[in-house]
Amino acid sequence: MLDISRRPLPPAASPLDALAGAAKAVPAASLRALPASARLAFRGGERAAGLAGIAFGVELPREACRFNTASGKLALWLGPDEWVLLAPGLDPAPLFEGIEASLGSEPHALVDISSRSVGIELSGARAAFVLNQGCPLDLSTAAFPVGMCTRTIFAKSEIVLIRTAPDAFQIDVWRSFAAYVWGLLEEARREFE
Amino acid sequence: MQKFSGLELFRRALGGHQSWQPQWRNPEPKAEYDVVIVGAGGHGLATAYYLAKEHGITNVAVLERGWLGGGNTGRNTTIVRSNYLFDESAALYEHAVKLWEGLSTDLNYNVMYSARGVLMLAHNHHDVISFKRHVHANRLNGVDNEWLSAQECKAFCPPLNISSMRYPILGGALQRRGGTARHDAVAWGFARGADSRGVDIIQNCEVKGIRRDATGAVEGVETSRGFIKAKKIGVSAAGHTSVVMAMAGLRMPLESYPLQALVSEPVKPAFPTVVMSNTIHAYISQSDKGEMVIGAGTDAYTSYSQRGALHITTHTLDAICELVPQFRRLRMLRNWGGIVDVTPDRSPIIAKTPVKGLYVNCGWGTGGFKATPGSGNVFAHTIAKDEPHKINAPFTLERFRDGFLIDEAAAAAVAH
Amino acid sequence: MSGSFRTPVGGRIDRLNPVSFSFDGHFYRGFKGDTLASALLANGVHLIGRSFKYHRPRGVISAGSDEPNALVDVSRGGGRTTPNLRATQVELYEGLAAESQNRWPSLSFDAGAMNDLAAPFLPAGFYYKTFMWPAGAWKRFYEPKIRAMAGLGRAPVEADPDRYTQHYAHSDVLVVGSGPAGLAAALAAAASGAKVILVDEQAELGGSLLAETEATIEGKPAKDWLADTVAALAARDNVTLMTRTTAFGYFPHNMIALAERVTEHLPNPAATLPRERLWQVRAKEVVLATGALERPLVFPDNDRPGVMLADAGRTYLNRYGVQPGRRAVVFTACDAGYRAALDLAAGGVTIAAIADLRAAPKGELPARALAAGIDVRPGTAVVGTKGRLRVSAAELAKLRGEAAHGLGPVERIACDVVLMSGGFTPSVHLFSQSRGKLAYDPALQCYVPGASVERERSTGACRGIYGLTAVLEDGYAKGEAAAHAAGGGPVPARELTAEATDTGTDGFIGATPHPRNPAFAKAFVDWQNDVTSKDIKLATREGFRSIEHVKRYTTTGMATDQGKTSNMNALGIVSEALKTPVPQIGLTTFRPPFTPTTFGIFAGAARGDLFDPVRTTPIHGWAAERGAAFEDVAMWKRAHYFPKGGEDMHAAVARECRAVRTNVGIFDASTLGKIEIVGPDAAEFMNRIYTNAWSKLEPGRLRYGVMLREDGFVTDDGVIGRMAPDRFHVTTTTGGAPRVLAMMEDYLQTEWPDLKVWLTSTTEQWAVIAVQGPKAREVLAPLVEGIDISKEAMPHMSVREGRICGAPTRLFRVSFTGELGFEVNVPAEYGRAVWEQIYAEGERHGICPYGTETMHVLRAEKGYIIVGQETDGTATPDDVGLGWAVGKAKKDFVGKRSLARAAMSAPDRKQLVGVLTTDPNVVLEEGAQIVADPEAPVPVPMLGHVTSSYHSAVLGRSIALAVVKGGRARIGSKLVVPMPDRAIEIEITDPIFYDPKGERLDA
Amino acid sequence: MLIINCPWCGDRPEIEFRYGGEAHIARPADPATLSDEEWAEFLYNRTNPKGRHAERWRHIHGCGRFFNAVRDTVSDFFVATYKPGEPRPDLKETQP
Repeated sequence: MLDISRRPLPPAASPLDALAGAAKAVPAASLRALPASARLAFRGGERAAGLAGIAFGVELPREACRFNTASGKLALWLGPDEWVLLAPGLDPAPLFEGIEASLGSEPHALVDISSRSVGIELSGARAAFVLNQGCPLDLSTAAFPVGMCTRTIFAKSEIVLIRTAPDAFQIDVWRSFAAYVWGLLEEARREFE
Repeated sequence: MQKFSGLELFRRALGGHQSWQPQWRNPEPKAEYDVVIVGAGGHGLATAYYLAKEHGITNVAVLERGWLGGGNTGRNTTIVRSNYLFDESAALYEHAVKLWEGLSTDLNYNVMYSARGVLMLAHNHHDVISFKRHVHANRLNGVDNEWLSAQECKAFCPPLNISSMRYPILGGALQRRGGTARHDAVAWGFARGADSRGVDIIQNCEVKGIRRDATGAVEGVETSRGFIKAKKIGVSAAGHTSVVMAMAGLRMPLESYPLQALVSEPVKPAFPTVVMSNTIHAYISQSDKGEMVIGAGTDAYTSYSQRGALHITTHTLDAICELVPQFRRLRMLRNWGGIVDVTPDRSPIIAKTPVKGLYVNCGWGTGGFKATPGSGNVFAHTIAKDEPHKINAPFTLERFRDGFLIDEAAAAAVAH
Repeated sequence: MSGSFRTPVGGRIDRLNPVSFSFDGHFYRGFKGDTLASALLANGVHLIGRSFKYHRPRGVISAGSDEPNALVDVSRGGGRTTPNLRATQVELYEGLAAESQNRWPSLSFDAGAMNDLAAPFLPAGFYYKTFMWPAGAWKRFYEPKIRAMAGLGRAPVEADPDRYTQHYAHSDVLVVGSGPAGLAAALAAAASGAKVILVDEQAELGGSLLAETEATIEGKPAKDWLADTVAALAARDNVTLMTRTTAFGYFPHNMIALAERVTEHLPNPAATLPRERLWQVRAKEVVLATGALERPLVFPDNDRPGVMLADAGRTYLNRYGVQPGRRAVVFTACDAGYRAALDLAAGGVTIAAIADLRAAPKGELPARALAAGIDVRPGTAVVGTKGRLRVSAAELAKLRGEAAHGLGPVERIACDVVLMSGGFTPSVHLFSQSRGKLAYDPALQCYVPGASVERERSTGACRGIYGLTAVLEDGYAKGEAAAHAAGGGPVPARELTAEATDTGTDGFIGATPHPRNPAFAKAFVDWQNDVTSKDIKLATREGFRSIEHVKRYTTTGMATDQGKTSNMNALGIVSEALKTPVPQIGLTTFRPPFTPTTFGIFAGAARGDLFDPVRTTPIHGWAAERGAAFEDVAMWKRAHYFPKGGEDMHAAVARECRAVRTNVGIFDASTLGKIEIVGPDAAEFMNRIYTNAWSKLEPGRLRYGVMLREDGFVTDDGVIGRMAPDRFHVTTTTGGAPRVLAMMEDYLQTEWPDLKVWLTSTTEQWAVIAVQGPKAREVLAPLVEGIDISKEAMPHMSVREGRICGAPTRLFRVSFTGELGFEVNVPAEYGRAVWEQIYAEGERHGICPYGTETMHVLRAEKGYIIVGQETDGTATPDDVGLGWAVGKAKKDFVGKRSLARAAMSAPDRKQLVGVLTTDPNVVLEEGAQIVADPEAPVPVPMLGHVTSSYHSAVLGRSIALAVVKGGRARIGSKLVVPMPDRAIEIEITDPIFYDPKGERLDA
Repeated sequence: MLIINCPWCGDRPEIEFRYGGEAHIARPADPATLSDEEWAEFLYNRTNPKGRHAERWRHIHGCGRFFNAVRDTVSDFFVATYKPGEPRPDLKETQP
């Protein structure tokens, strides 16, 4: 890709811009739209995963449904040969090229999906309760500890759910489903207003 | 057969109804029959009835594992319509509707065929084209079906929500001759009619095997009540067809899925017709007793458990509440499941099989009830004549080998 | 009579909190803690409803969710109207307004009661035997009459404004029922440290203990023990206590569905609260402590208001401080009747007599009744009652031996309440729903749980254990076992001894003897559905031998109480009529829900925009601001057209079409499905999935791909770009994206796991802006960086990467309009900004935004198909003119073998053609059929149908696409589209109407 | 809602999965050599047993992987789940 641009990047927009601006403060289940993040889908075998982890700066977890994190970046296990590399606030292009370069001829697939989804943070004492209004998983810290991540269901949308603290979750959701997920979360936390 | 009529009812009331005779006998199986029908659901009983009535074959037994009419006949949502797209299907279901229209009189049993109309809702452009294609094809096939605008849908069924919803209604296809019938009465009416013509209905008699002679032709059935010899065997076992046909060594293009239905508590008349929405997956009518009768598609996996998952019910009812938001406060009274046998093209098989003397009527999926009299009628013909009636001639097993599918599902994406 | 039946002290009602309410417009007072039933009884109101069929006056029979009779309509105004609520479960709140049902003009004078006189002509199943003449009269005449008479309450007519929510929960041990067994189970499980949920349908925990005045547990009065136990459980972090919560369904793999009524008992619920909540609880272990239901006795006229279950009478007195009457006759087959009589006597009610079916009742309670001077009559039956709207007397007769009519003379005893008890039936509903097999216990004359199928244990009365100490011990043991199985810690031993009078296990099922003519006496089995013992006998006489048949023929057990009070008695009557033991008659299936459950909780928040996700593109807001009309395509909202100044769709689309053909148009194609296929075997994978060949496609080039199902029919299509030797950018139809990806994953993972290739959905990564028209290049040229978009450098069907408006782009040169065209892919967050900049640049060139309708017209002018419109799942590639896209030289691809079947090359297959009406102003209806001879007799042979039809602005006439049998051979011939009012003449043409040589594409 | 044991993610609720029909029906290596009968057998005929059924599931809203399971179609209880490529477990030895 020729990367000599005389123009600045155009203004970015998120489907949550208006919704997040209008959200009420509900401390028991606080909702926040997360800032933009680089997201790379990485697919490949064991050796490729090892190389990719080194290039990304976060080892790719081999344990199912766990994430590793370092210097603000997250490597999420989503499947036995599938990871998502999250780098909040970073430009995906250099990350992409760095990992590609490090893999050489090792079979793998790297796809930039930075724009595919948006991030939502749900935190507070009732965060898990609110999530369980649409998510069928056991969200007790015993069953879904800090450090766990997985694709799952939230009502009629697929999400990636990440537990970053006992009372804090990140939700990664495809852009066009984000308003729906946000709306349902708003509905679900109303009783804690 | 004792005649049923208002006058008879009045006459016997004076005697405290002590003089009514059993509506059917409870016979012991004979050693041999000309025809054994496996399965005493509506289709099997209708087959026996028409074998006796139209073909004079009365040495017939209908074998039933449980109690007659206890399978899908007694579990379905009783919708009757014939506005199918393809010529073959339209002919088959229209044959059934014509029989429905005279069935109470024919059987001397009030099956409560209620032509209150079946309205299928269109929520997007694809639905609109598809339904209009149906309307035009049906008209040319002599099947009533008409296109209604959204406002006309509302006028025909005032409780409907047509606009303040996620997928507003763009119109609908209405078959005015469609409607409902009383499911139990259909089984009982055919049973009584068949029994009175000499057919033995043998309940609590499970078929365990199909015996074949040296030439491969059928010899009879092994049952929980012993071996019963039969010149011909007609399998009408719905969800259990694969199991029965395996006894004759045949593999079938069938999968059996749970299909759930539910009713609300009874309320005074509040819903005048049958409404179906395939786009949001639900259908609803109100029974004569006042219950809202509601159903949707099958569960996701094959099963003989006769029950399904709660998440199917939640999706069915969220669709119903979207269509009729004032019913949100009604309450579910009963929820149950049946087992439906589904073919790859969602059309039935009513045919001879590669085994001599073995005939099969199956693959009705979610739509078998509406065809009951027509299906029994042409299946009886197929068994009696050893060749299909022209109406069921296309519904062969061989169509899957040759590719001559009758793919209503693909063509219309409409639930039956 | 207001308040006159309220005892001065006692009960659990809150006497400091009086509550006023209305029933049928009359105002009454009760207390907080009352149910509507207890408050009405306290006011001397027994007549609460009319029966379903005969409209007989009916009162309260029970004190709980088994109530068959006392159904009312409760309204909070507007859409907040709920029919068919049981007065025994409706909690009183200030201002509650209830109305009786199924009566006209009034409850005490109901015209429908004429049906009772006609009852001889309305036996079970009468409607199957009549209303058949004349043909068609059923639908026109009889059915409307029957329907108007049937039904109970009225459905609300306004949309329900209340909110409902849903919740998934998990527990180690779920205990259903908070009577003594359930509490003991919860205590044990809680002590293990396991996560425990205890649910009860009532407003308070305690079950039978709530009406207990005499027993002691662990040395404390039951009331105190209950309070202490509830407090102890509530104090634990690992225990969740839920009241007003009905466990209504037992689903596979230990998922229990609960309905929690959150606000129904509140006078003014907060708007933030949901009315009800559906809980889907996954429990490692379940303890069912659902108790037992008292059985009524089936005797003539047992349905008069004032006839109620004995234990219900006791509950009204002990729990609610209400005398069910002044003077009671008790009819019993077990000691529970004596317990009720003794409690009521102590509460100031005169016990006129106790008629006991048993010849020689033994045990402590009968002895105490005798000692208390109560007129106890062993071997005696109540054989009838008197009274119009309320029982005024009971008729008793002595039983003589075993003979059916061996009865002594009838004695009439005045009373205003008849208490009956036929013993208790274990509440096995949830156990049975769990698919556990029931076992008949001949000693108890009831079904009890057999072997469990799920990880479940039944405890206490629901498995036939009676006696308070035994129940508590069983509950504690089951709770401990469940906790252990769920991985809980050790449970300390605890002696839960109780002092209580045992009511024994006697009982009766069936109909009790009476001297009346059995052909005419009305002894009710199912109160709500008006099923009498003679109806059941009629069914057996008519050959209905299976209990399922009897149930369906008579409707017994099919009312809103689902036979809680009636099922065992019906079995007893069938058993006697057929001279067959009960277990051989079978048992009807217990189906969810346990009690009727509000539709709203199943729907939850799914309404309107939360019914299904409303998927919108990054450019949606721009279109909405410009007044675009939208259409639903799968879950997406797509801009349909952009009307200007009052234009209708036709005018807007004509303008948009002209703009694209003459200048340039801009279209939001973001909803197209996109899949990135990456890996060294990417091309091989493409070869196997698509009909065409991909190996030789150069990077930087695009190709149109067709995809079949394995059965040979077209399932999707799209333009695919090769970004690199090992990377394809695949596009799919909007609706087909999930299906296509799922199908690709299926083949890749299960058939070809050896291929080194991976699939990633990128549908939402890219916003896609189609810029189409002769001036497209001029519009884009100044905005693009790093790409030479000249005709020579970037020919039709090529792709380049670079930047546009500063954003990275994959720029496709592709056209679905037949014009020079580009599709600009940019990361989604830049979609709107890039769109706006292109639009601004384009304004100098007359750029026009267009919607899906214009897109459809333009592609139809070019004869391009839309999968799902020209195809319907029964079309082969050749059928729709895509035979050229099938790689004949390829050995295999998905669907290839099926194309070789006989039917796939039949001469009369429908083929894609163009259609022109002879009258250019007639636009055919999409879906219209095509025939050769519209005058042919029905069924008219049909040749095909119109798949797409539009007015073409650029051609100045209508055009259509169609699939027609042998269509390509018919080009140039005339056929007919028959409409109801006219026959439209058409000519079959080539499907390409505009620029057939494709010169504009290469501009 | 069934609980399904994903070989990678463990016990998860049914709504995260998609059913994939009967298992161990391999696509013929060279379909062109098959007769119409043989092709129809592959395409359409299914065992559809009442009892133990080997079937495919995909953890579509989880790890995305296809896997196989043996389930009793009468009780809906799973006997086993296993990764693709692994043989169908010997069912006689495994009790529900």
